[in-house]
Amino acid sequence: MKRLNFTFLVLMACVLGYIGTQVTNEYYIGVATLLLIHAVNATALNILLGYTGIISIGQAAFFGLGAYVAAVLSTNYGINPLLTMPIAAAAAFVLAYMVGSPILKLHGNYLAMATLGMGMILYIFMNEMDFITGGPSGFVGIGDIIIGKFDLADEKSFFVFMSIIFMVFLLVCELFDKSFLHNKLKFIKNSESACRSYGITPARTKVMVFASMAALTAFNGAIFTFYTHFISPVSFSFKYSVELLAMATVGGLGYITGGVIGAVLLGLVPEIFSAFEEYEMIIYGGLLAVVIMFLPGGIAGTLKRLVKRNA
Amino acid sequence: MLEVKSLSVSYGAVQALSNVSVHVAPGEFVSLIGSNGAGKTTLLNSIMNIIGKSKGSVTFDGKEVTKLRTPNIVGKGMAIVPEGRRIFSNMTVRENLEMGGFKRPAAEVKTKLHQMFELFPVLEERQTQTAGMLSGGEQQMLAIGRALMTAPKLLLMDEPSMGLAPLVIKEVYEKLKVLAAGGLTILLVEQNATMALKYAQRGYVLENGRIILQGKASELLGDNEVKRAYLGKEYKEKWER
Amino acid sequence: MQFLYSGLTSGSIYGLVALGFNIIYNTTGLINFAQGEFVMLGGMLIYSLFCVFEVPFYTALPLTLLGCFIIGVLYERVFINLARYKTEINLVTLTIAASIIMRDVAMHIWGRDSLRVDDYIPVVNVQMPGGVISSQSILIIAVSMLVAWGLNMFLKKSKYGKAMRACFDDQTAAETCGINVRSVRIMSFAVSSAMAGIAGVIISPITFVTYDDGIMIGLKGFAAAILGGLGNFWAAVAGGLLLGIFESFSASVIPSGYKDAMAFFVILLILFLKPDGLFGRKKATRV
Amino acid sequence: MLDINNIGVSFGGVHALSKVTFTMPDKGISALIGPNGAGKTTLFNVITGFVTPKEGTVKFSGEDITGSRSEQVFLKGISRTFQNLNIIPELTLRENMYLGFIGKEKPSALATMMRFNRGYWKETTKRINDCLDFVNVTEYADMTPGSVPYGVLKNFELGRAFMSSPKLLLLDEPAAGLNLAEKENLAGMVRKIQSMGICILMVEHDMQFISSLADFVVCLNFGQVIAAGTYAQVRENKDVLKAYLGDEDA
Repeated sequence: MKRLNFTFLVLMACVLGYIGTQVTNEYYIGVATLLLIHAVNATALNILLGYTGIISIGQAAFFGLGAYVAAVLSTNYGINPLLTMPIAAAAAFVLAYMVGSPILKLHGNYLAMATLGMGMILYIFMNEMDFITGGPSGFVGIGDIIIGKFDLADEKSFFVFMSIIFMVFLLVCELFDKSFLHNKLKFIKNSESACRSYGITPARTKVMVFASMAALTAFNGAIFTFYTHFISPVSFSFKYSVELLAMATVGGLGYITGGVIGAVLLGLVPEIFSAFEEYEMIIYGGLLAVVIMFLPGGIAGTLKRLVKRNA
Repeated sequence: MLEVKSLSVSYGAVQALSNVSVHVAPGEFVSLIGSNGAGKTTLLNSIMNIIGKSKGSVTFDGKEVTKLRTPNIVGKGMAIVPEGRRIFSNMTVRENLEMGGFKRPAAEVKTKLHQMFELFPVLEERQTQTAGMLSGGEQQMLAIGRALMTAPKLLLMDEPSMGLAPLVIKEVYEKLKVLAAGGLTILLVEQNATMALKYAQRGYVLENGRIILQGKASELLGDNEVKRAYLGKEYKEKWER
Repeated sequence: MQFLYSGLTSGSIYGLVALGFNIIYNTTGLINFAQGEFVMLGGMLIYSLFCVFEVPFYTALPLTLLGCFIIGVLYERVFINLARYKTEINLVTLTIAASIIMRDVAMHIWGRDSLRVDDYIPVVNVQMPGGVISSQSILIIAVSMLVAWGLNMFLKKSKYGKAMRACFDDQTAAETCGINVRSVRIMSFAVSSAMAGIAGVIISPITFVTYDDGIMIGLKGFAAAILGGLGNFWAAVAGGLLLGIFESFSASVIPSGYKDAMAFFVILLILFLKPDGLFGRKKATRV
Repeated sequence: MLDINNIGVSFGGVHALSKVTFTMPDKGISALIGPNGAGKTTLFNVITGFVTPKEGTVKFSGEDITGSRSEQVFLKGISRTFQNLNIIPELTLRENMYLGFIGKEKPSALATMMRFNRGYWKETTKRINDCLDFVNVTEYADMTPGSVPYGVLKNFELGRAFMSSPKLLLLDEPAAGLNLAEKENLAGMVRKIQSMGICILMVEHDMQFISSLADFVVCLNFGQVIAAGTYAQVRENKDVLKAYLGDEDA
């Protein structure tokens, strides 16, 4: 078992603490909250793609599923928002488990197609089932998370809430990354036949990972719902799935830090280049292309190599 | 005609070839023998630049071809019959041959096709069949035919006997003999040492990526070292007995 | 019957796009996610040339295809050839990045509105057994079939077509025949782009063109290619037609909004039951 | 130990194996020889459940394992190595070694992640170190495979297959690509493993290697058994000489 990467954890905690205490501009805090949400999604995809080799171009659908389950349950049925989060996660887990068993037998391009198809179906349902979801015009009137006497209505308190969730998530990821469990996933990614001749059943493990990451993403979706108070299918389209793919790849596949770096970097593109708003997507695509073409292992991988070379 | 000077190839940490030098004079039939994994295929593929080299040089007909890309090397007059034959199995026999003549003018392809059909009558019978349906021996003939269509001065052969029945192997070698008699220079690598050395004039022995022996084929055939390397230690005793 | 006709129309387009996917897949083993963007590009170029600059249609058409062809070559040179690390996942993500860039560049040039390409053939409705079919639909079906047939002939008869097939079979062996595999790869990108361009030109008078059209049509084409089974040209066309017909029939029984969902649903079903596509051959896996 | 009975396999109409029948002795080292393409690796794949035979049965210690999935075959006590080493490039050899037992002992995922079972891992780490030591790769344990000589990787793979203490160890061309010193070293290790009571079946081309190790040899050609018996018996066999070793007037 390896030591945890405390530098990274402490650094993240410091950054979050700094933003939480020193930044007063509500807009910046809002951006930071969204970045954290993206980071969780990107890291989940990274565990799928970078560790296990499951290419999923339908992650946005699980995110949306979680968001809608939480929104509908809390608004229409009056269930406590905190309670809706695990329900959303469970729903996504069940769905992903059912869909995953046949899908994950596929490889490469076929797997990509299957996850993409699944994402498209869920997206279309979000749009068309307007009696539940409100259709393309969106779902309004979502309440706040209330913990005891804290109402997480303002940006700052929500940011604190999200930061805590994020740090717990990151800690769990680090524990996972340094615990040899991730080796098993990398074995599967590398050679399924070798795994099988060592008694590992790749299919079972892959379904579990796929369903767990779907659950995590849905949980995150539920949080997103209570942050924005308004959701519409646009946020969960194919485009968002691709953005997550880009975040994970640019950040660095197979590194826990990768998802976070990618999410922060690509999430900030629209903010930094807001003056060139029109060209946002070109910058986005260009950055993605350049990183893939010239930096294998993304930014995290490149940094690691640089550190190693100097050490 | 072909001059390979201190060629080295490595895959990652594995040194597949180290300092291999081989030369072939015009009109010669040279065999290079070695066991599985000795680096025979690596040597041919590296000469043809199908895989890269880490060190060394290759000259053909007095011109350096070390860094040329495979299609250009073919254009200079070197052809290879690759290991496992690698015919285009979804194309017809005729199309396979035509592909060999890809760089030659149409008229030449036509006459060459006739020559091939003369040399390998079985290919003419089967010219409209899908190449994947041919038997192993026929596929080997097709692979040789395809390589000859490039109008080579030097033919590299990789394990022509692989996976073939003894009788068919003999047939293949007889064809090579005819080609050699017609003035074609041949460099052949083979695991089946006896066969390869019997038909060749000169031979090399490759072991663990190094040339350990070279000389006249007839001498090598009688060499105890060769027997040791190919037939096992116990065989040495058997032959000496 | 009416559904059959409309299904055949959209199905031909899917088939055409699926063919494009197939060509590139066969030479590089890659799914080019920017395939749909080339369809959009075809529509946009014909719009600019024909409707804005008022170039006569028979000059505008070849210019458009030439444009797509050249952009296809550039695309391969810039994105695929320059990539230092050519793993499958890298290249696939790269094509996605390229599609984002192409889409946005198109948005800057042509704006966000749907553009209408004027009819370039007289629009008449032809009475057919069980329904009507417009002359435009006939054109689409005819052109698609013609292109599919032409591609087939090119691959079967011409020297370069045969060289492409040789590369599909075995790239290394093709190199030992003196075939330059790099040029074949460039060529396959160029040809598939031009084919997507044709698709763009023939559908634009019916569906209009918008900068983000490429996503959906690309996905459907990809779906058609998978449905038929990658690596088989006629299967791609058949997959496209089946997908189109199925879509249009399903629209008659369920609300039209779910039409796209049904299409993907069927594809998932087929992938579950027959993981190599309807007409695909099972590849032997080496342990 | 291993009963191969009338196994037939064909790929797309081509017979890769037909009527293959032999019984491997209960102990010692056995070898499978034959020219390229004779069906040796296919037979390995049949035994380990990667290929389902068209006909015939495979019995392991009297138990019918035909058509069992690879995972099950492993759990019954058959471990194998591969020609292409299947070592993960981005992980160190020590980390790669974990694959050897993770499938058999199935340490709880959650407990491992949360580090509740430190005792178990401490013990396991020790076992892994012992195993690394046994195959002489300790010195390279914390390097990634890219920077380690090929011979060491071969030893490593042997160690990993042996890590799960199988009853039968299948080795696919263990000596290929090794130099003489490495081969001798490997032969010593194989002997040592065998002396622990583990049965070994290997596919190998190096006759010298086989002659110094194998007690029982089976020769395949064109998917059929052409000879089986002790090394001396097979060596003298006419068909073997003709098909494989190269007869003087072949």
